[in-house]
Amino acid sequence: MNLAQSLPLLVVASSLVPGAIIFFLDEKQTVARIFLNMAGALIKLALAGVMLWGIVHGYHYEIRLPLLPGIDLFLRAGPLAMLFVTLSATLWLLTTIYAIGYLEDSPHRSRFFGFFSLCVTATAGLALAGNLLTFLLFYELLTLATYPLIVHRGTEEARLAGRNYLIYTIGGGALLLLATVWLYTLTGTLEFTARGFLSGLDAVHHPALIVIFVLFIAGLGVKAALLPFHGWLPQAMVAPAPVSALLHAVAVVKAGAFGIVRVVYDVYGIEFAADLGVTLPLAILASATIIYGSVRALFQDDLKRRLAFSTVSQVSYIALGVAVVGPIATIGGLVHLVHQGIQKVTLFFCAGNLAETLGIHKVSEMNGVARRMPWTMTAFTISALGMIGLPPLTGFISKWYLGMGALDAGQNWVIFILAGSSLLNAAYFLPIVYAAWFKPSPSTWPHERSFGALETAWPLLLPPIITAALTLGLGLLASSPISPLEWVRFIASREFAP
Amino acid sequence: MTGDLLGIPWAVLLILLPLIGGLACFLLPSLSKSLGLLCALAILVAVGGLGWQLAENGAQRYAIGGWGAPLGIDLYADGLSLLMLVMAALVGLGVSVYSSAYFNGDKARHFWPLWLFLWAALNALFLSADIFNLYVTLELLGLAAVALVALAGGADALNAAMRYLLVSLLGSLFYLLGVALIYHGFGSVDIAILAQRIEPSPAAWSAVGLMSAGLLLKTALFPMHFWLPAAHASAPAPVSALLSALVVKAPFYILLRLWLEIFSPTGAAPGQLLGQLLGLLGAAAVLWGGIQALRQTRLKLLIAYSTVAQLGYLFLAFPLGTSIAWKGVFYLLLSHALAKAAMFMAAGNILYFCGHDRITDLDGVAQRLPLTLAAFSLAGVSIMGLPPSGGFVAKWLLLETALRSGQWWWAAILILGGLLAAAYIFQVIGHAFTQADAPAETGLVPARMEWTAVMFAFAAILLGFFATDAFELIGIGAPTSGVSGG
Amino acid sequence: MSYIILYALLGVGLFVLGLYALIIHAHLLRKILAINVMGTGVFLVLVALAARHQDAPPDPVPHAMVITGIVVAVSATALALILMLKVYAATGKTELHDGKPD
Amino acid sequence: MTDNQQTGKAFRLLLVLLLSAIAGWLAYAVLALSSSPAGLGEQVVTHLDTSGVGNPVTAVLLNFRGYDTLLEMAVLLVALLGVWSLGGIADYRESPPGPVLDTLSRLLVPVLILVAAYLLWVGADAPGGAFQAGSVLGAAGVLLLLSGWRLGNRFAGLLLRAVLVLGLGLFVIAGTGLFLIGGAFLEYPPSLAGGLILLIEAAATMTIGATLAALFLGNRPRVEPDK
Repeated sequence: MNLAQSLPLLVVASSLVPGAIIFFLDEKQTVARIFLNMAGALIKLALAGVMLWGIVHGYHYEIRLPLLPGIDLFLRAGPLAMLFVTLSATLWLLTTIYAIGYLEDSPHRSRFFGFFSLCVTATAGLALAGNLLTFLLFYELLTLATYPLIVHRGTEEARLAGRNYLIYTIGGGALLLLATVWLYTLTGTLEFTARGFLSGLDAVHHPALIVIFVLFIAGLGVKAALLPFHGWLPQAMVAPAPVSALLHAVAVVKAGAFGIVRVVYDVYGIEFAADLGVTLPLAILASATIIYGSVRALFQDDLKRRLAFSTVSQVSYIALGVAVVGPIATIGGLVHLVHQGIQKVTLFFCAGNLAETLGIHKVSEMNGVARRMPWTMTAFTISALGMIGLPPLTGFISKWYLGMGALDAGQNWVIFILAGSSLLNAAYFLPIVYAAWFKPSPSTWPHERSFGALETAWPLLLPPIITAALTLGLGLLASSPISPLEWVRFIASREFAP
Repeated sequence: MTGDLLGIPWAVLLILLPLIGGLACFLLPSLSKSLGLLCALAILVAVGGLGWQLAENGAQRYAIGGWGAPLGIDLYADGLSLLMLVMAALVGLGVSVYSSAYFNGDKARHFWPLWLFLWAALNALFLSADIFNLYVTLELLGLAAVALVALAGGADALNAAMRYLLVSLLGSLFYLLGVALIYHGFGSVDIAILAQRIEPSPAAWSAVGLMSAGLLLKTALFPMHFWLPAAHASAPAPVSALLSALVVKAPFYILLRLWLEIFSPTGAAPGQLLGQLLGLLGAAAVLWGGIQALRQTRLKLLIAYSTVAQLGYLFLAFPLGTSIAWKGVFYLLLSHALAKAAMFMAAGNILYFCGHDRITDLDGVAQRLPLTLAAFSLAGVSIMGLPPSGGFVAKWLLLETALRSGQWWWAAILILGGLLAAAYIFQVIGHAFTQADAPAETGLVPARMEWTAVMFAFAAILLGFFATDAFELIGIGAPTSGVSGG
Repeated sequence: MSYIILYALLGVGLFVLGLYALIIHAHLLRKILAINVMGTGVFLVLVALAARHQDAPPDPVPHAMVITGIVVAVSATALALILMLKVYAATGKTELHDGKPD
Repeated sequence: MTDNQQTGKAFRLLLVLLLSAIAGWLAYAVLALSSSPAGLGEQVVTHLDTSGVGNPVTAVLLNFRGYDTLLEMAVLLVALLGVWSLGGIADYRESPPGPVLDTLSRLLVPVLILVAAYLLWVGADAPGGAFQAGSVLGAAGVLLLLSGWRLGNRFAGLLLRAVLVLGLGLFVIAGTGLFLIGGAFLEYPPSLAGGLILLIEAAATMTIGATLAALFLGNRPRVEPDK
């Protein structure tokens, strides 16, 4: 019983403790470091599995520690939390394998993996956060833990990118803090509640609530890379590839999007938010970001930058799904949290492989690369097609539900956004795919390394193949009872119960 | 047995232990390190004893010489004094451990007795219930602090020490003239008696003005902070830690006592006005200190300006005035003490290692002194007020009060101050993470010095988790009972 | 009201004069002297007011305070003078420079 | 300063105005005090016979508010520690005393010591006491130092330090002892009070005298590296 209650804490600790130990490991203790990393990742995944099982069977997992007078540090494993926890635990495991391969022989690995683990700790914490204060705590921890990863290379460029990242995220954190305290002075509680806890508030406070909502969206939008706050993301590409994967798919950007979901559903309540009239502006902002990101992606020659702008665009699908207001759109938005993560992590793995193996950093250098690295490019192609939304891949599922949801909610204009975005996605992904498979390859690659029989080192190859398989598999099996889609349906049914 | 231990006047021991320790260190310089460390441990035990006594029996009053106020001098310990004493004991122990590695030879011989006398002055000050006795403790504190600053040697340190001494004496004289007027007006120098007797009169108002001015000068509230950055930056690292963590807080503590117990009944209207004025100056300090810190090229000066800014926060509670806001300030006192001590120690380690503290040339510190950088960064988290640090708890409480009372401009100052803090702290961290071109190792930092800094930084972070218990202890004797609820 | 109050007023005058001198003069010795003049002013206020009731003997408590204050002032002055000489030896100046290192 | 004489003048004028206003206000406050009720004088007189001394000022200093005096001895010691930690002045010229100074100091020092002893003794019942005696003793020390006398090596180490801490040390020991035998800290039993106060005062006199002289010297007496 007691152990079961503390499961959420253990999920957080399963990366915190190994991370803390790793900081003190010597650079040369590679085996110990790998063991700690893998043990932490596997334990976290196992714990997440246990809790999933438990929740399905009606158990509740929550734990409180006193923090401020009247407000606890509160972790609770609800269905929405578990969606994010499971996603981040799975992707962390794969990213860790990838990072071990990627960073082989590079300096400061203990520091790197220490902060890497802290990042995932923060992600798990904010996923499980049961109130806004706890969310805020882990949100800030995430900011702090990612900073050393972004500046990891220690170049002047990295320092400036890190500085830019902080200007955005610390600013966002400050807005979030302000919004949280302000809300607390109005309500006296900060606990996430299905269908929100604000609708009972006196109408006098409604203008304040709108301002607070704007503060929340601005504070969270920074991490979610919503339109005016996205500037840090493409710059942060100076970080090593596993960090990019982490930022885009597992932790940072997702944390922002997840926060928006939390605020809209469990603080304001979707119906109350719609009554306040704040959802439509959010939908418009999200749509603008979707189109803007795609257009910018079109003109990037640097592969990672193109992927970064693609993230700006894709993550806003989540916010869009939330803001359209309706059970079906909600399903589309939430399931995209998972689908985008899997797809994008694959793309970054592949980009890292190209850079590590052949020294390819630019789209224009990718002609015929599929013949040299068929596995990598197969994974890349599947994910890219998923991003475009080709059935039966995962991206199609997301877009289908988003579109249906928009029609259902009577917001037909969203269809045009989706269609336009898909066209743009195709426009910036298909040329890459085409060039990689069908254009003749150059005689030499920019900077080739040999890995024997395999096209690249196996820890670099395995993770993208698995995630690409997931992209295909979760799309095909979308209606099976263990798919993310089914889980999201379960969550949505809670939010929209009559 | 328990009763016997409870009966011990721990408060008196807290004053006597460092005094005796200081005397012993002066007499036997060769043993001063061990004596100093022993003394630091004993003081920690005594603070524990006093805390236990307070938790069991509530606030304590102790009549020295058995006379009792108003004829004699009383010691008074409540939750607020306990907070300050605990702060001094923790920082004092850490500084002692750090200094045992930092100072050697002739410097150590001078450092230990001065430091222990300074500690005695602090403890005596935090326990005194008598405004003239407070004057004596202030002078003892000031002279010891000046001597410790000058211990660094060199033109900058001597210059800073000289200015510090003049400012300190000036502040004390203002305070003393105020005491003179109060005594002749109301026939006592005991705070509790004065709290009952005082009433609005020209003498009372003059005294309020004089004493506040003197104490504000000593506690370096903007724009009277001009002396602080040089003094705190040019002192030896452990002394900088002491000054920023403890010494500037002492006059603030007196101000707080006077404000909460004597001055509040001297008439509501000027009190309100003065409160708003102090809040404004505090806000200016937060912004000015932050901007100046950002502009510094030397690490220790940056940290010193950060102290100017952080002291500004303390004054935001004056216009807010509720007991929640005061709690925030109390917590800020403690968390700032721990965090700032950690920062100055970290800076000391960097100075020790690199031989300079130019911020742009800190490249590679992350690799060579990872513990020190960790200490600096973690302490920075508390200074910025990010969760779950003690600084966060303080900031939260102040923000909450500001928003609740509709005085949103103080909330804006709190947020802006946090952003400025983040900016100057990450400026340092950013440079520390850059790769060094050529490794230029000069000296090895003793492990003790790195670990002490790390421990302090961790303590500042973990402080956030003890807020509820801490507020219970601070609430003993209701130090903010004179404050209106709204 | 008795003539004794004049001494107290004189004390106030000394205090303010000392303050003026402290602000105006840059030479450290003058500043130290100014502080001492201010201190004397405070002591005068303390002692003079102690005798303001002519029918009663003077109040001994302020006298004790003044003696304590004098010892403190002597100690501080001694430290200040040596510090001044050290500043002079290190910088060649009898004034404080404006605190900006380098 | 010369380039900005105009602003300098304006500043001075402003300062004078401000300070005059402060002076005026303070004078008003002091005048308003003239009719305020008396302080603690009566209470001191009431308790004088249990204080152990007849001089009310000494009673306040050494008994009622003895704790202040204890801390003040610490202030004196800290000032000396500070002076010593500064390491003295390198180019301090010691000129040989002229014949007048030499003779005068020989004549005066014994007298000063005698006066100090008298002041100490008489302080119990009449104006005088440890501080007055200590300063006279200090003056004797200054005179000796001026005429070229220096403390011998044998005394410049532990012995000197012992004299310098004697005042504070004895005060602390007495206070602690009293509280160990069951009273409050620094609570003198009326029967012992007179003797104890004289003892503490005697120690304080020596310490004050030695400290003042040492402060005047401005440097730690050098101990040859023989130990």
